[in-house]
Parts: sequence; C-alpha cells; structure tokens
Amino acid sequence: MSEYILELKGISKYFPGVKALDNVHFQLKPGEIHALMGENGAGKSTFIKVITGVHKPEEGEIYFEGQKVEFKNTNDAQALGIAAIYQHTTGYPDLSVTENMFLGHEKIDPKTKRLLWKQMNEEAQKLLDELGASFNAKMRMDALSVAQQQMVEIAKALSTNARVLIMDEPTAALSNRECEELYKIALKLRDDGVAIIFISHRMEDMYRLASTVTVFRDSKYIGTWDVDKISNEDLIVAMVGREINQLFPKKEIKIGEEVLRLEKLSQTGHFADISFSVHKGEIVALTGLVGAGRTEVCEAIFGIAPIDSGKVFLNGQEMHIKHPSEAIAAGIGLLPEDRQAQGLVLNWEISKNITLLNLNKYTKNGFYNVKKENEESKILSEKLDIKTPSIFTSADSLSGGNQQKIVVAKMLTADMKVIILDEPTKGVDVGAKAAIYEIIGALAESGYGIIMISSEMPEVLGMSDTIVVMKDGRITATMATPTVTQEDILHASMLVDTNQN
Amino acid sequence: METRKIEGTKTFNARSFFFQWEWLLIALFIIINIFNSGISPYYLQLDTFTDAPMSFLDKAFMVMPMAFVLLLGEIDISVGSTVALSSVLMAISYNAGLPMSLAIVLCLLVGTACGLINGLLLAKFKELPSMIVTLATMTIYRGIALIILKDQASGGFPKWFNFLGWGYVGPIPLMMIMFIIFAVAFGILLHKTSFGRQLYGMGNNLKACQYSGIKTSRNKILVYTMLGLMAGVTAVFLTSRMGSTRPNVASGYELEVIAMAVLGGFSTSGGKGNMVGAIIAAFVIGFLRYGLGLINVSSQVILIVVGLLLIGSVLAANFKPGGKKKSAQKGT
Amino acid sequence: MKRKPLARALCTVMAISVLFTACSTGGTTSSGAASGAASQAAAGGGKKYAIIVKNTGNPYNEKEAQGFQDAVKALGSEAIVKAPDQPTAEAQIAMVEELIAQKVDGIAIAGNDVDALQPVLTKAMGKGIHVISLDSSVNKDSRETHVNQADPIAIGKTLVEAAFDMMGGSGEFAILSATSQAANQNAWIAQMQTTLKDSKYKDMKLVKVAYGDDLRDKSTTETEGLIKSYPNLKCIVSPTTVGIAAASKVIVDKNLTDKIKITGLGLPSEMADYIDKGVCPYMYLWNPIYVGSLGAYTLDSIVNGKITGKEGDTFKAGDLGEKKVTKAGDGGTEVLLGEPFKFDKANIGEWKSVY
Amino acid sequence: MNNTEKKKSRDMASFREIGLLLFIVLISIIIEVRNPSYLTVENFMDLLTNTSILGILAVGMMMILLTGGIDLSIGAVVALSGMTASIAVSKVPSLNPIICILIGCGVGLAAGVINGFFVAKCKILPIIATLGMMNVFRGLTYIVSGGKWVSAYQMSDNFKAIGTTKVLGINILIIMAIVIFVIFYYFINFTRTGRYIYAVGSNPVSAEITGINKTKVLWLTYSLMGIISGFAGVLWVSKFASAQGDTASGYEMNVIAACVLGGVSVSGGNGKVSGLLLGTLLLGILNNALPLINVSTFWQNFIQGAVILFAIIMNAMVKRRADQANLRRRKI
Repeated sequence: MSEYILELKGISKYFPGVKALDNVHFQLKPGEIHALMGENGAGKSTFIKVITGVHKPEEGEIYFEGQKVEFKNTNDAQALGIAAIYQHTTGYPDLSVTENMFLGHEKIDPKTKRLLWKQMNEEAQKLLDELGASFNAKMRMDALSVAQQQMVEIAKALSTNARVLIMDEPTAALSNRECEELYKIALKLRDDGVAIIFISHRMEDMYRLASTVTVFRDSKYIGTWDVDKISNEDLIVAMVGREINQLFPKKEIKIGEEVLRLEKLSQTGHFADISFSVHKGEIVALTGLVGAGRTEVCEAIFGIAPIDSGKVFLNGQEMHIKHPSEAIAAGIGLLPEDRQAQGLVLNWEISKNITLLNLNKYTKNGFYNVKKENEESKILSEKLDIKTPSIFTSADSLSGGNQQKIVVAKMLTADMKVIILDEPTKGVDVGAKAAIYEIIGALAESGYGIIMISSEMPEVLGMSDTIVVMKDGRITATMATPTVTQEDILHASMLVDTNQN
Repeated sequence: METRKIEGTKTFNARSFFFQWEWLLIALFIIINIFNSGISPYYLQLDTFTDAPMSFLDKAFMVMPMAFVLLLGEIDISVGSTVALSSVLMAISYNAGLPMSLAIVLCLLVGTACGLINGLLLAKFKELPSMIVTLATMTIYRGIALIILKDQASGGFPKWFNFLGWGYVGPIPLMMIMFIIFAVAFGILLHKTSFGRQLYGMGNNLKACQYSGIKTSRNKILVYTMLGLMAGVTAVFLTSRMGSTRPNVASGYELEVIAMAVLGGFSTSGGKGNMVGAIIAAFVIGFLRYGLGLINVSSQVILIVVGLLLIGSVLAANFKPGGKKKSAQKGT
Repeated sequence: MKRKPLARALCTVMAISVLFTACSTGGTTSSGAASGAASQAAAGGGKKYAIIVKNTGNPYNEKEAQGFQDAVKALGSEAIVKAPDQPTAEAQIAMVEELIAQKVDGIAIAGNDVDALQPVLTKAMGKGIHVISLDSSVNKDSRETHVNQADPIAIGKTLVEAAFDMMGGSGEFAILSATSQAANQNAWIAQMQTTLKDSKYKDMKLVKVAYGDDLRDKSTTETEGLIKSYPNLKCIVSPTTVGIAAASKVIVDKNLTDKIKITGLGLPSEMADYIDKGVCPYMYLWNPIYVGSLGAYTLDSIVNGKITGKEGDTFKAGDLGEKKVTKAGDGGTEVLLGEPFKFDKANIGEWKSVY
Repeated sequence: MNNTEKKKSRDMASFREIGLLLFIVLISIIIEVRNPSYLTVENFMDLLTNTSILGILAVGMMMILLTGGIDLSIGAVVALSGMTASIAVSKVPSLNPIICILIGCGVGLAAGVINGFFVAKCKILPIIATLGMMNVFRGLTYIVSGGKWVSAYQMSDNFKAIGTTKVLGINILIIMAIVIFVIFYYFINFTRTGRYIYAVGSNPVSAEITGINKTKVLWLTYSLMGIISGFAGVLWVSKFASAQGDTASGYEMNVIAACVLGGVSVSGGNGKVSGLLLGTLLLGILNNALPLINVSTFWQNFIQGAVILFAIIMNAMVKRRADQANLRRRKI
C-alpha cells in the first residue's frame, strides 16, 4: 500500500504527427489538492484524458493505490473512483439535471434492469443541496446558468463517489463569488479524503487551494513543488520557460475626446439605465459578476440584440444600430466572449479568418481579391506576432492566445473607433496573457476607445483607466482606476442593492 | 521581441491539388463514358453528347443553387413542387391570354416568390429546421398547383416556346448553352465573390459570421430565392420539353437534385463543396442513367446503381480531411 | 492522414466496381430482349421495335410488354422493353430519347400524359421512327395510330350498365378513380357521366368521384369516407385495379357485402378473391397481353408499309385476326382490340393466374 | 430566477402537448359539424386502424430523430419486407402468420443493419445514406417481385387475418400499435439504452467521454427502425391484402411529419412519446377526416401542408412568447 492513491510513471502519448505527452510523471496523495499547471498545449488535457481512460498511453504505467492498472475505457477509470470535470461543461442540454448526473452509472433495478428515477432524483437533489445549489434536480440542463451547470458536473463526480477528482479549469467560466463557492466545495471534499487534481490558469486558485503543484511545458514534465516553497516568478518561469518582466504594460496615454457615450440603455430582462462614456485612448473596464449583464450591454451596442430604449452616441451623433454590420461600419468592434464559437471559423486558414470581418474591403468591382487578402493578413499576423508558420494554417491548430490574436487582427482590418473586448484573456495562458495586454495597451495608445469586460481583478486594476461595475443588469459604480481597491469592486459587484432607485 | 517572418504566399502543393474530389469525379465521368461506349454501339455519336444532356439538364439548373443551400448546412425539398406550381401558373396565364413572353416572366417570378417565402420563413424562425419548413411548403405549393389546374392539363404553347427545350444553336442544344451560362455565373458567384466566401463562412460557423457583421439572414433569404428562381427556370424548360403541364410534374425532383449536389461534394452538414464538382456530378449521374438506358437496363437496376453510386461517393469523400469531422457533427 | 490518398483511391475503386457489377447484373436481369438488343444490333439484324409502358413493377404493364415481345419475336424482329420506375411523362421522354439514339424502327408507347410527349415523339417521327400509342393514348399529332384496348364509350356504357344491374336500377353510387391526373381514367369517367344522362338511368345518382391516387391506403380511406358520408350508397365503380381491389377489401372487412357492390376495371389476379367472395359480382378488363401483341402487329404493319395508319386501313394481326383502323374520339385514328372482357365467378378461376 | 427557469422548462414541455391537444379538439369539432358521422365509434375505429401503421413507424422514426439522424428509406423497406413476406406466403400458403411476420422483420432488420453500418460505422450523414439506400431497397423490391404483385387470392386467410382480426371489437392493428407505444415508452424512459439514445442526440461529444458507445447506439437505433419497418411492412400487405413494388413510396415523409407535429426535434435529443402520440393522431385525423367532409380532393394537399406549417410555426411562436414572458418576469 503506497502513500500515493494515484501514480503515473513515464507516460507518453502520440498523436499522428505530434507527441502529446513525453515521458511525464505524476504523484497524487490521498486528501491533497494537487495543482497541475502549464501553458495551453502543454499537455494537461491529454494527461487528464489518460488518467480518465479516454486515451491509452503508448508508454508508461499507471498505479492506483500501488496496484498497476490499465484503463481500457472510461468505465474502468470510473470503477476505481476517478472522475473528471472538463473545461467546457459537457452536459446534455435536453436532459434533466438528475440524468446528467447519473448518465453512464444509472441506478437500475438489479432484476428488471429498470431505471429507478425516484431514487436517482432524490439522491441528485441531496447532492445538490449539500453543494448549496438552489435549483431542482428535475430541471432541464439547458435551463441552468453556466455556474449551475458546473455544480451539476461536480455533483455528478460526487455521485460516482469519486476518490480522485480532476477539475479542468473549473473556474474559467465562474464569477468571483461562484469561485468562492467552488473553493469551499473543493476544500470540503479534500477534508472528506478526496484527492483533487486542480487545473487552472489563475494563480489565485492555486494559492487558495493547492498544497502541491506540478508543472508541464511542451508536453514534458518540468517538476513538482510544494506551493508554499515556490515563488510566483519561479513558477511562471517554469511554465513559460522565460521571464515575464512585466505582466501589465499599462502606459500613460493622454485621454482624448469622447468617442462613445451611452445614455440610459435598457433591454428587457437583461439590463437597464446603462450610462457611461469612452474616450480616445481610454480603457474602460466593465466588471462585475458573470451574469450581471455586461456581455448583454456590449452585444446590444454592437447590434447583436438591439436595445429597447436609450441612446448611443458615437463621436457626438446618435446611432441606431440594429445589426453588427452597422456597428462595424460605424467603427465599433466587438471581440466576443467565446473565441471559438463566436470569434473564429476554426477549420479556416488564418488569412480567411482575418478578412472575414470586412470582406468588402477585399472586393474589387464584385470580384474577390485573394492577393490583397494574403498581403494584409500577413502584415497583421506579423504585427500581432501570431505564432504560426504560415497564414494558411488553420485556426484550430493554434493555442488560445494566438487564436485571440487572430480575432484582434480581424478588427484591425476595419477602421474602428471603439473596440469592445469581452473577457480577452479568458482561458489564455500566462505567456499569451502578457502578449494580449501589450496589444490592448498598444490599441489604446493608437487612439482607440476600449471597453474591456473582465472578471479578473488584477487585469481590471492593472489595465483600465476607468472601472464600471455592474450588478443584476444595473451599474452600481463608476470609478477612476487609480483610486480603486479590490474591495471597492467586490463591494459594488456583490453587496450594493440595485433596486434602491 | 522581433517580429518573426510568416509565410504569406501559397506554394503549389501537387498532392493537395490532385487529391481533390473534383478529379475523382472527372475520372468517374470518363470511366462511365468509356464503359458506356463499350456496352452500347450507339453511345459514341454526336447525338449522345448533344441530346443526352437534355434529359437531365432541366434538373441540373437547380443543382447549383441547391449546392448553396447545402453549403449553409440546410436543405430545400420543396423545389419539385415549386417547379410544378410555376409551370402550372405559366400555362394557365398563357391560356388566359397573357403573351407567352410575359407568361415566362411570371413563371420565373412565381418560382422566385416560392423561394423567397421559404427563405423568409427560415430567416424569421431560425429555430425551425429547413427540412421541416420546406416539407410543409412542398405540400402547400403542389397543393396550390392542384387547386388551380385540378385534373386538367394545360398547354398549347406557341411554336417558338417549344424551341427553348428542343432547339439547337448550331449543333449545341439551347438548354446546354443556357446551363453553361448559369453554371459559370454561379461558379463565379461562389468562388470569386465575397458573397461566396460569406456562404462558406456561414456554413462553417454561423455565429462567428454574425459577430463579423455578415448579414446572415439576408444571405439565407437570397440563397433560397435564387433556388426558387432556378426552379422557375427549370419549370420553363421542363414545360417546353413537355409541351404541356400538369400539377404533378417534376415530382421527386428534389431528391435527384440533392443527390447530384451531394455527389458533387457538398455535404448536407454544410461548409464544404465546390461548384465544379456539383456540375460534373450532374453530368456523371445524367450520363450514367443515359448509358444504362441505351442498353435498356431495367429502371429498377438504374435505381440501385444510382443509390450505390451516391453512397460510394460519400464513402470516398469521408476520407477527405474534415469529412469525418463534419459527419460526426450533431444533426443533419 | 498519411494513408489518406491511398484510402480514397481504394474507396473510389470500390465505388466504381460496385457500380460496374450492378450494371452487369442489370444487363442480365433486364428482359432478355434488352441484352439481345445490343448484340443483334451489333450484328445489324432485322427490325427493332420498342415498347414503353407506363411504369415498372405493375403486372398489367408487364403482361402488356410480354404480349408485345412475343408478337415481335413471332414476327422475327427484336423487341426492346422500357418502363420508368415512376409513371411520369418526364421519365418517358428520356426513354424515347434513348430509343431515338438506338435508331429503332418503331415505338409503341403507353403514354403517361396525353400532350406532354408530343415534342419528343414528333422528334422521333422526324427521325423516321414510326410511333403508335397503345393502352393510354397520346394526342393525335404525336402518333400514327392508337391501339385502343376498348372504346371509351363502350367502357362508359358497360360500367354504368353494370352499376345499374347491381343497384337494381336506382339509388346512390360513387366512383373511385386513380389520380386526378390519369388521362384515360378521366376519359372513361366522362363517358360514364354522359351515359348517365340516358333516361334509363335517371334513378341512379352519382354522388361523388373520389380519387385514391392508386395508393392502397388512400383508396381505403376514401372508400371508408364514401361509405360514411353516403349511408345508403349501393355501389362503387372503380375503373382502376388498386382502387377496385382496395374498395372491395374495405367492404369485405366491414361485412357490407350484401349492402354495397363493387364493380369496375381490375386485374383478375387482384380481384379473384373478391369475386369469389361475391363483393364484386363481376367486373371488366381486356387482356393486356392482347393489347401488347396487337400493338406489335400494328406497328409492324406500319413500319413495313402495309398500312399508313389512316382510317379504313385493314391488316392481319396474327391470331387476333383481321383488324381495321377506325376513327378515334380525339380525331386521330385507332385500332380497337374489342369489347372489354367480363370476369365473374365462372371464369375468374382460369384467369387469375394468367394476369 | 431559478424558480422562473424551473417554471419555464415545465411550461414548455407540457405546453406543446396541451396546444396540440386543443388543436386536435378544434379540428375534430369543425369536422363533426361538417359531417356528424365523424364522431362515431366505427369511424374512430377506422381512423385508428388506418393510423396504426403510421404510428408504429413513427415510433421508430422518433428514435432515429432523437439521435439527430433521419431515415428516408423506411418506405422502401416497408415495401421490400412486405413483398418478401407475401411472396413467401404465396409460395407456402400453409405458412404460419407469425413466421411471415418474422420473415418481414428479418428483412427489415437486414436493411436497418445496412443503414446503421453506413451511418454509425462509415459516418455517412444519415440523410444521404438512407436516401441512397432508399433507391437500392426500392429497386430490390421490384427485382424480388419480378414486377409482379402478390394478390389477395395468393395469400392464405390467416395471413390476411394479421391485419383484420378483431379482439373485443378492436382491430388488432390498433392493439399492436398501442403495445408498441407502451414498450417503446418503457424502453426510451426506463432503460439505459433508451436514455443513451437521447444522450447521443443531445450531445454526441460528451456521450463519447461518458463512455457511451455512440457507434453501437446508432447502429442499434437504425436496426430497430429496420425491424419496425419490416413489421409494418407485413401489417401493410396483410391489411390491404396485396403487395406491390411501389407500396408506401413517399410514406417516410408522412412519418417524419407525424414526428415533427408531435414536437420531436429533428436536430436530436428532444421529443416525448406523449407528443408523438398526439402528432400521429393529428396526421391520422387529417388523412381520414378530409374525405369525410366534402372538401374537394384538390384541396387536400394544400390543407395538410398548411396545417403542418401552422402547427410548427405556432409551436415556435409559443416558445418565444414563453421566453419573452420569462425575461419580463426578471426584476432588474
């Protein structure tokens, strides 16, 4: 009986053309929270899939409680009590919460093989209540918020009475408050003796939870440390393989005249009385909890779902934007929240993606000018330093950070006055984050007015000139950054009562 | 850091050039011709290549816009009925005293209108799958045709109208010439204009296109309207070839047209396909049927052959990179 | 991904080979005449006659084709049989084109549409191919003559008379037709209606003409509809096999045999059961085999210049005896096979296995 | 907010059925007014008898749609299996009806397995695979039958009895349909496999991760569809006491329409047996009642299409209304 509940030795995994895992090691003690860190594409996700039996490694052994084991499929792993919560929630929108939790390991009558819905519903509800969830287990999955779905995933893991729980970026989609909830749950589980592998790009998560941290880089094992024994800088070096001297390259830019002014924007069921303005070279951070209506506001400005009432002024004259095309024509650009679903045509070449936003620019008397497309996208890709051999490589082969750069490049093809960035660094690794912050800084410098939606405190405080906080669809605070502390923001985004007016 | 160089010009890659679906089709087409001329002494004569196409060209007119619809990952099974309705209205209005030329215009308008209706419905109710909406309009359009013409046939068109479907310009049938014109037009539209690029985009990721300010609804409506228009064109030529029309003409055309487009490499899950392929495919199927017809193979066997050809071709196509990915997608 | 091209090549080969095998089987399974056609033609043999029936997979058409084939063989020429899988004019147009390319000497066609085949048939005649229609006619300008299985007027009279007899001279009756698009159906129904004007039939009331579209399920529901909508319906006349059989089935299942009688035109094989059961005391049809062979003889005499298809011509139609070209209802000419044949309990037994 | 969401999800689920029910009642009233013989036991027995085969097929089709697929070949499979079974019985009149049914199901199963192979294994899009196989099966039917029909007199009485026997005044077809619905209801709601069908349609990707064998589930579903079609085929030929090559051609569209009316989503994962039941019933009423009220035959197509369109659009409207109301309920 070894001291490790789970131990992996010299694991290697090959995919056609790539070595996804190169002789990596991992050791997990019972009742510990073990952070697994590394840039995107470092091999974390593949590693998880090996542990959960989705992939079979070409080399290396897996030991569970000292016994050598082999996973033919996910069921084998589940049988040993290994459960995973994946980055993108993998629920079944059409099915009930209960079912989402029990699918794959339903309770069935031993004789008749009949599904025992009553028991399952009860147990599901019980688990949810334990997690402090406030919704009913009979609900359809698609009726839940992202955070709620996340909870279902966790509850699902528990329902398999897991002994090893893998959390792959569970906090990526969560607001600070929801993160707090998650931390509580994670710690509680740990105390119940569950071993947790925790993957996240947020240093904060690691420091709050983990006792040990293992770092992968370029599909290789870099090392394992006790969290309290390694400094932030060393860790970043370990992950990125180079120094990142300054994460937030916020320069002093003189704020120009007003470009965008919003007056009392409202949209039924989403937001009301939204008023603020953006100036040339100014970065306005629009923050608050997920679901506070930040994205809705920006999408309304951009014309995805037009406003019901209120006025939008661009350079002084009023706009009536009913469709994104009008917004773009007017000079308002939006970098959408979900890069992969809304920002890119993943299986398309970089060049095609870049030009998609402003195709007419590349159309000469009706005919499409591919030469011009290639030239410009080459220039932009180099300018934004997209890590790619050619502008003809398809977008899905790039890391999150570089994909994000493509989306930025798209906006540079049109002449924008205001650029809205919705969670620009979501799910982007540390190295790329820095790069993106640089780009944002540069954009502001070159005179764009910028609205940046973000839930990450450091980013908000580090990058913005003005901070606008939303809660339940209303603005609760508008503050000049230098004067603001983390507490102010949290207070405004959680505690202020929006219904006083 | 210093900016790295990024490759900005396409280098010609023989493999990716020659392993294209279209080459496969051309090969298939050639093989079929060799095969045909091998089995029938009557195959290798000028008539074959001038007359044979006439028996499937009427459908072929709709293949190109249908390809657009498939490109968007949608489908329109109402085209057959659209042809019937426009044809019937043309005949009726002519016999009611409208000059033939205007009657033809009307026919095209009716087709366009039918397509427009499909488009508007689908643009307004995005949550409704095209399969179902067009299933409904399919019944409705033919229903209207039946209401108008009941159990009657209508014809008696002027001589020159007959020329449209039967006439030659030099050795080449007029229909063929018209088809080539349309084929080139649609080919350019798809591959050389930003509109075509937008369609590909919409087929691959509709949301991304919305966020890139592409007028997705407008494009969708346009595509369906084009299909309607071409259904009108088909109606004109078909009616001219038949010299009279009934409410039950062109029944089952929709599936044949879709089959041609799919054989041409357009997946019904959208996002991929090439106009050249679709056009060749139309001829592959057409000449295959004709060749088998020349040796008087019974039509049930022809059914089977075409069916297998369709599946075989898609099987082969699925080995293309992305083919699998596509078909793994949810929904049809 | 590396083995992509290879794999695809293989697949294509597969696809094509599948295709070929299918074709070759096609050659063998298609009627003997078909394979004969190619070979003999290569040898540059005798006359070549083709028949295009309405659609495949229908015993009536098969028999018609068979009759044609046998007669042509008897005449020492070769026969080509064509049948579209759907009974549409579009499909027949394509087939005529194929026959033109094969330079046949004569075409006999059972048209799926009266007018729609005119352009292609005139083209054929333009190329020196002789064209007649049989069974269901094409308009007079697209044929040299028409082989009529039975005179529409006669059919109209006979069917009305049959109904009259079964209803005891008075009461309500209905007609169950095929599709509303079927030309000869409509012609017969029209004739029945004119016949009904005769004072003899003044007590007979035609309540409705329903369309079963030659679909079993639709014909069934239509029949049930008739029965319910017209409670004292005494007789249903259905001049189409699917219709008359479906109607009879409904009556049998509902045990209304002694209340409602069925008659009309139908295949003996389909109707045998119901004639035995008495739901259909008797019904009519002509022998499709004869229709076919008469077609063959007529075509042959035209091709060999024995007749021109003008009114008054006479010719010897094998064992069908002397036949005369007469004036047809549509202004063209036709060759009449004879009166429709009556099938009843007495003779159905011997015919049901024939066709 | 959770509460409102909870309400919403309930509303939507139940509303569709209720709306459909109201619609059926409304139509029934109209028809009854036009023709009092509509609401009679006899008529309803007929209606149900004629609808039962549609219903049985719809059950299978619902499963297919749940996986996000579609099967266009069922009409042809019905014909093929019906033909084989009746040929068998015409050769061996003493053949036990049960055996005949088994033969039919066997043929159907074979067809289903082939479809399943192409869809699940070869990853061909269902609509294409089944479109191709539709041709193949139809062609085979003609070949098997040699162009002949199998007529009433060639069928033994107990074979014909399969479709006509009455048990306590209720036609056996109705009973069979009901039994199948019950079995299916249990299967889809209370067995793992049943739920996996939903899962695969609802989210194919995570189905794989959860360790559900997608291929197996799909293959199974299409095979089941095959068996059901085969079974329906035997019932069909026995009910109408005749087997033709063109039996049930185009019937697949009716079946799909029934499912859609019943609120089964063609994009997979969504649909309830209760809804399916009502949808089938509605279509059955349309088919059977229109002959009763004196609408001209020429209007029937139009009316059917219009009703389908109306139903699906209403459906969408209601859903939107619900969502809107839902937003308003949110306090800002």
